[in-house]
Amino acid sequence: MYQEVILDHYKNPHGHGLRAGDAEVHHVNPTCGDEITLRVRYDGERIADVSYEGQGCSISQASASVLNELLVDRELPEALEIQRTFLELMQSRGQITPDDAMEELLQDAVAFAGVSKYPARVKCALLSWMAWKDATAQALGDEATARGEQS
Amino acid sequence: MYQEVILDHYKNPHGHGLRAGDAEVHHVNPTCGDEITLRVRYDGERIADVSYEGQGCSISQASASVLNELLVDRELPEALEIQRTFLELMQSRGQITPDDAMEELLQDAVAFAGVSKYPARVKCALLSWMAWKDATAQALGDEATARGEQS
Amino acid sequence: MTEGHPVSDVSGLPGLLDTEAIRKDFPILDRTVHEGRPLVYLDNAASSQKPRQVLDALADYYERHHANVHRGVHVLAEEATALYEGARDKVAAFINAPSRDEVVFTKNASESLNLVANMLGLADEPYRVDSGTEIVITEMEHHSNIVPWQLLAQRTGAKLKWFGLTDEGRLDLSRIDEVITERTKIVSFVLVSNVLGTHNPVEAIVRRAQEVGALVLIDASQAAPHMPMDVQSLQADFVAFTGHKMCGPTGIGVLWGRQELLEDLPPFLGGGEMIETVTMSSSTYAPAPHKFEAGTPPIAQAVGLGAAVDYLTAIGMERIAAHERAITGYALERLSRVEGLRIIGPVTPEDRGATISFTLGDIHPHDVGQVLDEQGIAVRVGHHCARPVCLRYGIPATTRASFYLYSTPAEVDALADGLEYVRGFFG
Amino acid sequence: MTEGHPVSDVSGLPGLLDTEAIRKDFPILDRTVHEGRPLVYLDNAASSQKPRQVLDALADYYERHHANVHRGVHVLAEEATALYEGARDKVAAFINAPSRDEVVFTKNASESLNLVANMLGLADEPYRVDSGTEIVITEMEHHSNIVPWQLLAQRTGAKLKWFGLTDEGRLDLSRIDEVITERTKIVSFVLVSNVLGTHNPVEAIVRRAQEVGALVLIDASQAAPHMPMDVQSLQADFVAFTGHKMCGPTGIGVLWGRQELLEDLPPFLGGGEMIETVTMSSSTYAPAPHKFEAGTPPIAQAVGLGAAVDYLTAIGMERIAAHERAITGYALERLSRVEGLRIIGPVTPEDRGATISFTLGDIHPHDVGQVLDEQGIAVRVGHHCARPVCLRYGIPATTRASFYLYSTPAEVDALADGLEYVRGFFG
Ligand SMILES: Cc1ncc(COP(=O)(O)O)c(C=O)c1O
Ligand SMILES: Cc1ncc(COP(=O)(O)O)c(C=O)c1O
Repeated sequence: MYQEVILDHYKNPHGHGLRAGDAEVHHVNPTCGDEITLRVRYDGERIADVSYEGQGCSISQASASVLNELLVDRELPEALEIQRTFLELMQSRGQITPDDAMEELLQDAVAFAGVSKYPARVKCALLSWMAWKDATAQALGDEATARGEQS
Repeated sequence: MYQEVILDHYKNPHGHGLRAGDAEVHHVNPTCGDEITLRVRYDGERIADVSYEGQGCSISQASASVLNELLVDRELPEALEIQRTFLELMQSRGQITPDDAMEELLQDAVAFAGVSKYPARVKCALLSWMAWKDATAQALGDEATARGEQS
Repeated sequence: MTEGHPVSDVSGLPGLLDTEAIRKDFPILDRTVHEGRPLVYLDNAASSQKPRQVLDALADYYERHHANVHRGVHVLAEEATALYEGARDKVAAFINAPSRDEVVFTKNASESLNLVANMLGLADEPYRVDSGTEIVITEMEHHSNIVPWQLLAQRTGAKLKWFGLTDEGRLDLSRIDEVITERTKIVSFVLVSNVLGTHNPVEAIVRRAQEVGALVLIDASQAAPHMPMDVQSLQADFVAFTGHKMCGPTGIGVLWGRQELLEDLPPFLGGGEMIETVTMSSSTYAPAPHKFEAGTPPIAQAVGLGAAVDYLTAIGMERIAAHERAITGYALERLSRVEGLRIIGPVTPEDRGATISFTLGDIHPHDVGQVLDEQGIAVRVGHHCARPVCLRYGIPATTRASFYLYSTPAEVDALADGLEYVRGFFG
Repeated sequence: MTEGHPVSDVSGLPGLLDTEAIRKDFPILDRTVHEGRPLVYLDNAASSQKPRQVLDALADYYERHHANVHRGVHVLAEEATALYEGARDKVAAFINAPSRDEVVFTKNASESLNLVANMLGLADEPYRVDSGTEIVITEMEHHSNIVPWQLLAQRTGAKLKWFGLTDEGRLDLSRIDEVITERTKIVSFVLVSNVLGTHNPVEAIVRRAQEVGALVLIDASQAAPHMPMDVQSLQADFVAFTGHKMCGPTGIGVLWGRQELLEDLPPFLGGGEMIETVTMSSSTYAPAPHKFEAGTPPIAQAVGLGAAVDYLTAIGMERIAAHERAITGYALERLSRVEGLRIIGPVTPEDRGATISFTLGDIHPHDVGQVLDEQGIAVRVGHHCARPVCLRYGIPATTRASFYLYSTPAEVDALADGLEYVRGFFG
């Protein structure tokens, strides 16, 4: 489960720290105490920044770093597709082996495929992603997020 | 457990029915619903009568009949000794085999030795005996009964 | 026996299961008692026996997978959690629950029933039971569905009402609109009576309860083991049952409840995994079902119940019901021919389960039971934890024979013959 | 292994049990995980493993003796009752209870603790907890000894107070007279902490509680499995513990209570055998312990717990305690040599149990636990259902290793080596 890629992101996180944003959320995983404070800044529907600070295990930390790397500069619908695909992968209980298309879409995030076999850790990997979605809904309204979902 | 003697007492109970008395008690075995109403009449410390009425299984009915047969006309201390011996036999979980002395004292009541192996039925056999002791305490006062106990 | 229980008809009764094969699964049924008499176990309403498949699941759990569940990151903790939560999936499927999260594991049906009573006493409006409100039960309830409501009524000042019984052993619903009123908060009743065998009509009661906005709790302790259960078609709000009567281990019960209700209602016992977060001064609670499962749950027992559900499902609940109908019909007929025998409850097989209570002349049930036992026949005697039923019919107790998927016509014959012997013995 | 566990000293540690013989009793300890790695099970504070003797007792019960207990007149019902009540005798002897009737079987320690909290909320004076009265616990309690009191405080308006902790992981009793006052109705505290390992001083607390007439409840969940228990010398009013941590099955717990209290206090759950007599409008209750055992009890689980008590007693609780002292001393020393490792709780073996919590640099406990697991080493990570302890020491979670009678010095070595590997991995 601890892929090199994950350890790299853990040791050298991308975009770590809190910067200006349109909305801020604080999410906690009550079962293990992992916490994240996350801000999003939008430029229209383009993600201008995702900044964050938190404490938690390597999985939750690395996952936030990957999220930053993947989503910043994307348009919302595309970001939502990535989020959805990542969620699906994580909930697959190890049943999905990422194909080329998924690898292209998720990039470093495919390294988390192995985590999906550990139910106790799936929530760690999803913590920042849930926080991002929540912050986005606050920044742009539920509607934009829901619209993105259907696309 | 159903000795011939027990069945005889069940089918032809001694002294059944309620007659005049110095005290009356009503005892119930909540676990099986057996009930007895019992009266004692004393002539000094001599048991002039034990009359009773009730509903219940053959064991509780036969035991009341044996009690009547054994105790009527006895002096209290002797009756208490019989009661104590019967109690001991019933609580022996089948461990006591009555010897000659016990047989002489308990007469027909030794037939209940087998019942002591059945915890669920011991209370049935004791119902009338507990009622008698209670009625006696009411009629003569706790003190007489307690004095009898120590003898 | 793993698969395929061909229907046998050696006895000429339609719908019988292949009990010869089934009985091989139950090690205890080979036992003899009282110096070599084969055991005739007719005390299934009190508790059923357990098939090898369930015992194997228990042993395998303890020998290979045991750890405390939830929050563990090691292999055993993950395996134990998967097995425990997998049992929840199985039970949810067995009762056709819309969601697995609606299945709460308790220690027995009594805890399930008490849980609902206590939740309603502590709930906010519109569920709250307090003075000025009413609770409705029936006269044929098991003590476990009477005493919790008496306690709740005492503590809150609510009024306890009940449906009476007809001479035939059925619910008297003739005045249903007076019993269930606008003040009624909860109607709790037994689906199949553990004394009378009566299978109660759900629809009429649920309809009236819904009319007045009362919740409905169904005690399915004597139903879930014996017939297909579908909590959605029952349309109740809660359903309670118990593992040990349906081939499962002791120490496990189930409360099914509608999701919104389980979300809205307050927790009852506190501690362990039922929390979300705890500080010294306050706590928040995990979502249902965990909110209602305080402390280390009956893990192995849930796994065993899951195996029991698999076992019953493989045979088929419809087929088990048909088997019991056939056996019950035969038993009713055989017993009716025993002189002096009076059945307490419905005397024909319609709308009744495989439990038959009776009296035999004026021979006390304890004597009946004991003399049957000496012949190897295990029945239960007494008030069967439903004393008001005995009071209603003016008897101190009954003798009760109750059948299950492994019961045979030959066992019915043994019972009838045994009763003739009892009559002779005390005659 | 049936008898005689000669003390081995191959490792040079005094007081060790012959773990080679003992481990043969525990089938699961032969397991391998993650492709052939031998299991190093160090999660005993969460739940212990079960010896063959206990599994055999369970199987024998179900295969030969099962029936519902009490009130049955047939052979199986009598045997099951004798086994169930026999287990009560064994547990009573194990804790030196003055009377067997003081032993109440519950489903786990959490139910035992909730039972006391609920009884006191419903009790008459002088026991009644209501507004104006106080409840005292400590900051090192398991959630199961926090949440029930929070719920009780909310429902009754009583005030919840607690003893804080020193930096060394011990109770801060310096202001005991201000914490336990004339208004205190109940003091409930843990005998051995499941996070810190701290063994708390009973006498000082009991003395003060008795001075003000408060009841004392001791949570012995982490003590009963590991040391001789004597409820009389503890001088508490109630003692709670749980079967699955002491080689017994899941689904069984114990509440011991002083007889007069159990007689005086009201019942909590209603139904089944807890009654004396029931009519539709009111009931009277059976004497303790049955008053507190509603519904079909965890029969097989009690029998299994009885077998566990026999097993532990045959080895000897004194010797088990000595073994664990030796292992704990060795582990404290070995762990103190792992760079960056900080023990949360007492760092020397005095007055502590065989549970050691720690942090490792700033590597998150989840990562520590997971990488240990990959090496076959099972520890628990998180707040261990005692989140206030983590808050107190300013850490989100700990890694916890906990030992039992089958733990070996080699397993301690595996842990220490494993932690070095974890450091390298994330370093
Ligand atoms: C100190 C302590 N108290 C109470 C409990 C609760 O025990 P159970 O989960 O068996 O109810 C535990 C164990 O989890 C514990 O360690
Ligand atoms: C109708 C009914 N309800 C409730 C119960 C209680 O079940 P348990 O004793 O498993 O709690 C029983 C069984 O005894 C029952 O027959």
